[in-house]
Amino acid sequence: MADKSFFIDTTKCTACRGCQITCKQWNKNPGTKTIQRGTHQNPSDLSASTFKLVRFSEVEGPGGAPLWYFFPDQCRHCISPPCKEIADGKVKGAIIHDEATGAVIFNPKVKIKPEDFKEIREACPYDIPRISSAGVMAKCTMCIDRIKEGLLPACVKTCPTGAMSFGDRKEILEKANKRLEEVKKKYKEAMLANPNDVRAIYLLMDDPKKYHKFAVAENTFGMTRKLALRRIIKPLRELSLIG
Amino acid sequence: MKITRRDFLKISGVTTAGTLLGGLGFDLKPIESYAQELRIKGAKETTTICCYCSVGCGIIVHTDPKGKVINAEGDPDHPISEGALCAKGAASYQIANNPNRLQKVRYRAPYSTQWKEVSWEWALDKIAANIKKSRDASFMEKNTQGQVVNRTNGIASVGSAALDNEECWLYQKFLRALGIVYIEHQARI
Amino acid sequence: MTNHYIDFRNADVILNMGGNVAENHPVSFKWIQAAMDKGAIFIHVDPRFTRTSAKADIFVRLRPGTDIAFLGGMIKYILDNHLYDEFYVKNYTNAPFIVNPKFSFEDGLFSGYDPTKRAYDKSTWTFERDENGIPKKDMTLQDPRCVFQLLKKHYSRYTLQKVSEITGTPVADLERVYKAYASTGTPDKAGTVLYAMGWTQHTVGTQNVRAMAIVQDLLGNMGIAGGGINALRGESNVQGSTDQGLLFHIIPGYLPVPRAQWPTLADYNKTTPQTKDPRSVNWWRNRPKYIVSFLKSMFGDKATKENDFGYSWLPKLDPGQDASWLNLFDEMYKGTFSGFFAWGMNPACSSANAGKIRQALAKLDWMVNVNVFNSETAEFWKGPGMDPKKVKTEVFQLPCAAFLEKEGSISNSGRWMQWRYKAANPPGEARPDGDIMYELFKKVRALYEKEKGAFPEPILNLKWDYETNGHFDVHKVAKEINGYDLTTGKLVPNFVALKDDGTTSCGNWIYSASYTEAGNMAARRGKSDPTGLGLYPEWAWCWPLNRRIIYNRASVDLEGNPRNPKRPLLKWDPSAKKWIGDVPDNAVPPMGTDGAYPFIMKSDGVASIFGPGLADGPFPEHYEPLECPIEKNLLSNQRINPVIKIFEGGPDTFATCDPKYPFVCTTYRVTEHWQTGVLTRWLPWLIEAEPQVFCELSIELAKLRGIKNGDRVVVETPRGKIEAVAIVTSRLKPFNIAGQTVHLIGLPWHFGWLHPKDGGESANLLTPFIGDPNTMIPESKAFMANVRKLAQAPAKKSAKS
Amino acid sequence: MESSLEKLKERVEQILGKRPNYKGILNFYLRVKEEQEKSRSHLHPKPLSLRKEWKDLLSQEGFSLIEKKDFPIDIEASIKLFDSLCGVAQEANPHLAKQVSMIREAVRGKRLNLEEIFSGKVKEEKVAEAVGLDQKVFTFLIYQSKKPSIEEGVEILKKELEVESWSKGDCPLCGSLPSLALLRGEGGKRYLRCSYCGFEWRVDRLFCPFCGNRDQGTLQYFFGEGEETFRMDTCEKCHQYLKTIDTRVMEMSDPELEDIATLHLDLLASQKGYQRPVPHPWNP
Repeated sequence: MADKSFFIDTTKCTACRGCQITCKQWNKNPGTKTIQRGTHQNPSDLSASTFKLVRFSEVEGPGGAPLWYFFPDQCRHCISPPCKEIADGKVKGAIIHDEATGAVIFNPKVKIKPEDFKEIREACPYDIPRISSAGVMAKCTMCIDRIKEGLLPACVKTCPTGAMSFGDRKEILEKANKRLEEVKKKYKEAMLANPNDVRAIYLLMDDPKKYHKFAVAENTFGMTRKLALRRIIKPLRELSLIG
Repeated sequence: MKITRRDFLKISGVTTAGTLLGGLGFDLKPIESYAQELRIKGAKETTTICCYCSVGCGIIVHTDPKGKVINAEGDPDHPISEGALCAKGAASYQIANNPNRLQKVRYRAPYSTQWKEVSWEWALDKIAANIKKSRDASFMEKNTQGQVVNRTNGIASVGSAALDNEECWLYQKFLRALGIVYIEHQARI
Repeated sequence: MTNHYIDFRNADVILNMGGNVAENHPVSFKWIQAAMDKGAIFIHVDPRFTRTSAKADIFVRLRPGTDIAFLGGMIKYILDNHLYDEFYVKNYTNAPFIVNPKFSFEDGLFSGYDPTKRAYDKSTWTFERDENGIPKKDMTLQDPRCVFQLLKKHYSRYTLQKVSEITGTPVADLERVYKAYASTGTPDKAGTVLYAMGWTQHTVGTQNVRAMAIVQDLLGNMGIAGGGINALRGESNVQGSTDQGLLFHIIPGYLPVPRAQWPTLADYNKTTPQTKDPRSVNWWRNRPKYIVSFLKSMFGDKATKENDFGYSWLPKLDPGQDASWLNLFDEMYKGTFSGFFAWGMNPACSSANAGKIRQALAKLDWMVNVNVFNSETAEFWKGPGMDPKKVKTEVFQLPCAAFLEKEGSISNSGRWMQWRYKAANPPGEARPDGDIMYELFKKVRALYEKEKGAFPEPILNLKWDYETNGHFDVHKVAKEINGYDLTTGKLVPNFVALKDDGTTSCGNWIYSASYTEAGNMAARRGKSDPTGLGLYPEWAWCWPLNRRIIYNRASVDLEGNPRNPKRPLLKWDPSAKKWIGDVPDNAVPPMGTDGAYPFIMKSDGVASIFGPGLADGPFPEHYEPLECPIEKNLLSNQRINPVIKIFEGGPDTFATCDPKYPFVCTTYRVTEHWQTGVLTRWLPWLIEAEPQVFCELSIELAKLRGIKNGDRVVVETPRGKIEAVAIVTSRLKPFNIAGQTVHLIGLPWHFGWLHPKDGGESANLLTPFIGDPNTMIPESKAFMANVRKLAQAPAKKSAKS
Repeated sequence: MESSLEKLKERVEQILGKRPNYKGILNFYLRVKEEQEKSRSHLHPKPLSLRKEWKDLLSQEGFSLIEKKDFPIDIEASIKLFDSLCGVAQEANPHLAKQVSMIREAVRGKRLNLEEIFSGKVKEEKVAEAVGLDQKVFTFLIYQSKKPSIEEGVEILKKELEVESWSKGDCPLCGSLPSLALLRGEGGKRYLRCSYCGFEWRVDRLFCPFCGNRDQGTLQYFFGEGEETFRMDTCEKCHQYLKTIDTRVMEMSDPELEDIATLHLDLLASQKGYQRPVPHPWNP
């Protein structure tokens, strides 16, 4: 199976939240009891039972005019997932990188210690990993069970405006770049968020920080100090394993 | 369904010979056995128009043979909505499949603290009697100026923009025949 | 709507004002997007920045209740800069008409005001007429008494500076909007306006719409593709339910309801609009045909010429009696009614001053409530503050089928009558509404047959034969509405065939042609689009006569050629002597070739810039909302609309410039909910996304009140208070009103105590019980309130339940 | 091109994972595709000259643009492909093997002239009868051999076609009946796929393309549990059915492959008394 990717075009997202709800349905995640907390974004954050969340962001535009941006947040399924690098050093097999599709999967059978989890979460430049009260990590699965059967991920299938698409990475990248060109005519700041590093490629109209703190990775992509260190020593470790 | 003799031969031909060996000589027995194990569900599509705002989007409702809704989606052939539905329209499936739907006629007696389930027959008889009682007691043939008014002052009605046109027309006919003039609905508010 | 949803795509400038189209009519936004893709400008004018504003080219904010000032300024801008469509204004509007010399306007009052009655004597709001009774005109528009000059004079006071002081909209913003919108004053450009309850729910609601109608008349935007005045109505069939006469003042087809001063049919027919101008079609001249055909549909064979077709069996209102919503509930509150139907409605949450309504319901002997889900109305007797043991009202809750569980038609805002098929069976014992009312009436009739009773004639003589095999048959009613030729028993082809001699029947003349011998027109699914304008004449059916754009003859010149060749809606073919395009708004020849004026529903045949028909004046004038933040109307000494009816005493209290209620408050809807939430609060997917009442307020106000985002707050007015969660947002900003800072707060009105338990209460517990003088629509969009931080967080127990 | 074959293989694997029962016929399908793919790379069909009257005929009279026989066929390539496909068929099952040996014998004995068939001079059905071949097998092999040429023709013709207003049940390009329907796009628009040339055109969701029935009460469908992507739209008026693939739910692969891999649904439809107006190409 070929390398897969999502393309998430935020210019087309109207925050209808169909993806958020369908994700719960497919993954049999409970509809959580929510309360109004001073924002239309609900639930408040990703969690072990919310893998996909539409974030609402109000920011100030030119001349103090308000802007309102919508960001359907989910795991980016990184090309080289830092979460896995960390996790591999903790519990082998806790995070699986599916070779065929590129999906990054949290193994639901593996329990993680709170301190290990903290490190794993910190390694993620997009702040995706969450953990259940039972100590099991959870996040978007790329609907691996669906795509292995040739079906589209549930969120992509449900999107009414065409903001979400999914397919072979090559085609998705092409599509994303083509759309970016179109959008740039109207929004000069428009950009793709880390298209070469991730498999969930977001098209943003404006500065990523205006959408969400973790919309795009900083220059040191995925590099916490610990991770950088680990990378340096990794070849040795691997050698020692072989040896 | 009417099957002619010729049709029958064709069908039986397929089910016997065809199940064993396909037209290209492939053994279809494994496929046949897969087909027999598969649980088949029948369904039907019906077009309707969304019940929420006034755009009038088309919806295709999928129902099983028992009349239960299994899916509702936008009607791609509808010239206004072209298959699109908003959050509410898309959720309309949950109107049909919802444990909180009212399913029984309920009656609350004066000063009672609770509902009681009653039959349609009982409720409609009692409402009819109430209507007659209120109407007869409050009917005004002439107003204080002596003008003929022939109206029922003691009953009022509100509703409804949620009814179909035909029901709206029938409802106004019903109310006006009873002499009711306090007739209002959502359009006013 | 004069136009229809797809037609948005034909506009060059789209103004959404008094509405929030992207959130509340989401799918229609695709046609705004289609226009924008072709270069159209989309403008949103609103007190709040919403999801609609997020998509607009121009967003401008104004203080709630100041739309007339805003639009009056636009009228002045158009006139001052000569941006109006001169041909259109001269030929298709009453701008050249000479007005009665006794007509005047001074300090906020038109001539004829009687302060004791709080009403106008409208006898001076007339035109001068020649010896043939035809209005005198000055086609140069120079006569100081002509409508055009009076208009100019009236709005000369609406300077940019003055308008800005009233609305709080910066002058530069006003100019941006005026300039963009006025650019549609040329024949090759179309401007459309989309409005909703943001315009109607005011004590000047009707005049808000009128002000925009004047703008559209000046710019030549009526009767053209991409133009019109387009109300985005709130419910799926509120257009149809209005058309079918479910209001106190009209019977089906907008015929006036009979009144005591018209005791006979002949008296009623004297109200038929007249004209002496041979060039005015005056379609309403046909009223006698429609009322007689309606009576035949009511009483069938029992309606005869001898008995005035049963006219006396229809109930009559007293002269001047207003039985509209607010008066209805005021009477209920006073104990006038013993019985009440709340059919598919939830007034305990949907009505202004809902607290008064809940008390009023307790004064009934019995109430019938029909609905799909449980509601605060059905269970008012156990609501907050109610002691069931003290509530006498007998309540019947009848479960009904949902929309996809029955067959019938509904009419959207674009007047498209679309057929719905039955897809599923209703759950449990729920029944379609039609079946319920059909059976109920049969029971009432049986009682009158058996026991007699007061004035039984209308009940016993009512035509009630809409069943097939013992079940209610909706097709039979649909046919009754279309009408029959009673001499042949065939369905009439359309309302032109209707007669006033009792040989035809028709339940609603404007729906005549919807279900003919050719079949059920509303069920059609044809996709041809011969004009290329998206009229889709073979998709469903549209009243009247399948005409997709009303007053469409105003789109052509005097010879019948399209004034905008880019978007030709109609064209006269002189050789064939017929119109090509949309169904013409009357098939008469063009005006230049002995034809008639285009506005056939107006007795003078032209659009009314001077509109003498309304209660509060022939020109819209700015008045403050009943409850407002400033002591004085900056335009006159009439602070509020001088003819509104004020309910006094009991639960009806109001506050203006009261330091206890210092903030302007407005109510609205969100995408995820609908109306009082009866059809959305019970749907888990929707309630998860918008779970509770919120109160939106600006960062500045939050600071002033010490409120943090997410805090629980109390919002209160003299009528009630509710709790909400604060959303502190940059999308709301304080207004600068003549140097004074005015803050705004906003609430959704989708909630109620019944479900979910922690969802919060109806915002209508706060809204004032006051209405527009023409429509009596309550002023839910602008009133005064206070907001403060809730002293203590609610007990954890209730938050979890 | 290679990658598209890879994708097909991947999809076949997916299908076999769930429905191993299809192994024989799907392997055969892959082999056929492989040969067609090879053939496509050196295809030289004669140029197609489109006549203006055809377009007028289409837009004004509602006739298809061309007829089946008008597709320009690269005869040389088709003969070559035919030979390769015979090779594939020979290994597929005994029945095909027997037919292939009969075909080869007939060719050798000059009783069968492939050039005449591919140039349209004689009909393959007639030839099959004359030679005593299984007509189904022979027409299948001939058609699959012409397929790259036909597809090439469609690529050229579809640029000439504006079928916005074409709402009929037969192919606007070649006039054949559809073999499949596809639901596609954000709104689930329905496209019919031509049984002969594979062209796809948009039609209304709710009508029977074979008899024009629009009565919603007599249009139904059935599907297998867990296979909601595929549905069998049945018409109670004409007792025929149309297999529909909901492409909104799945990643697009070859509709023809999906059609084969759901032969079980055809068997079920047939048991229920419905007919497929155009025989299943892989199970004629």
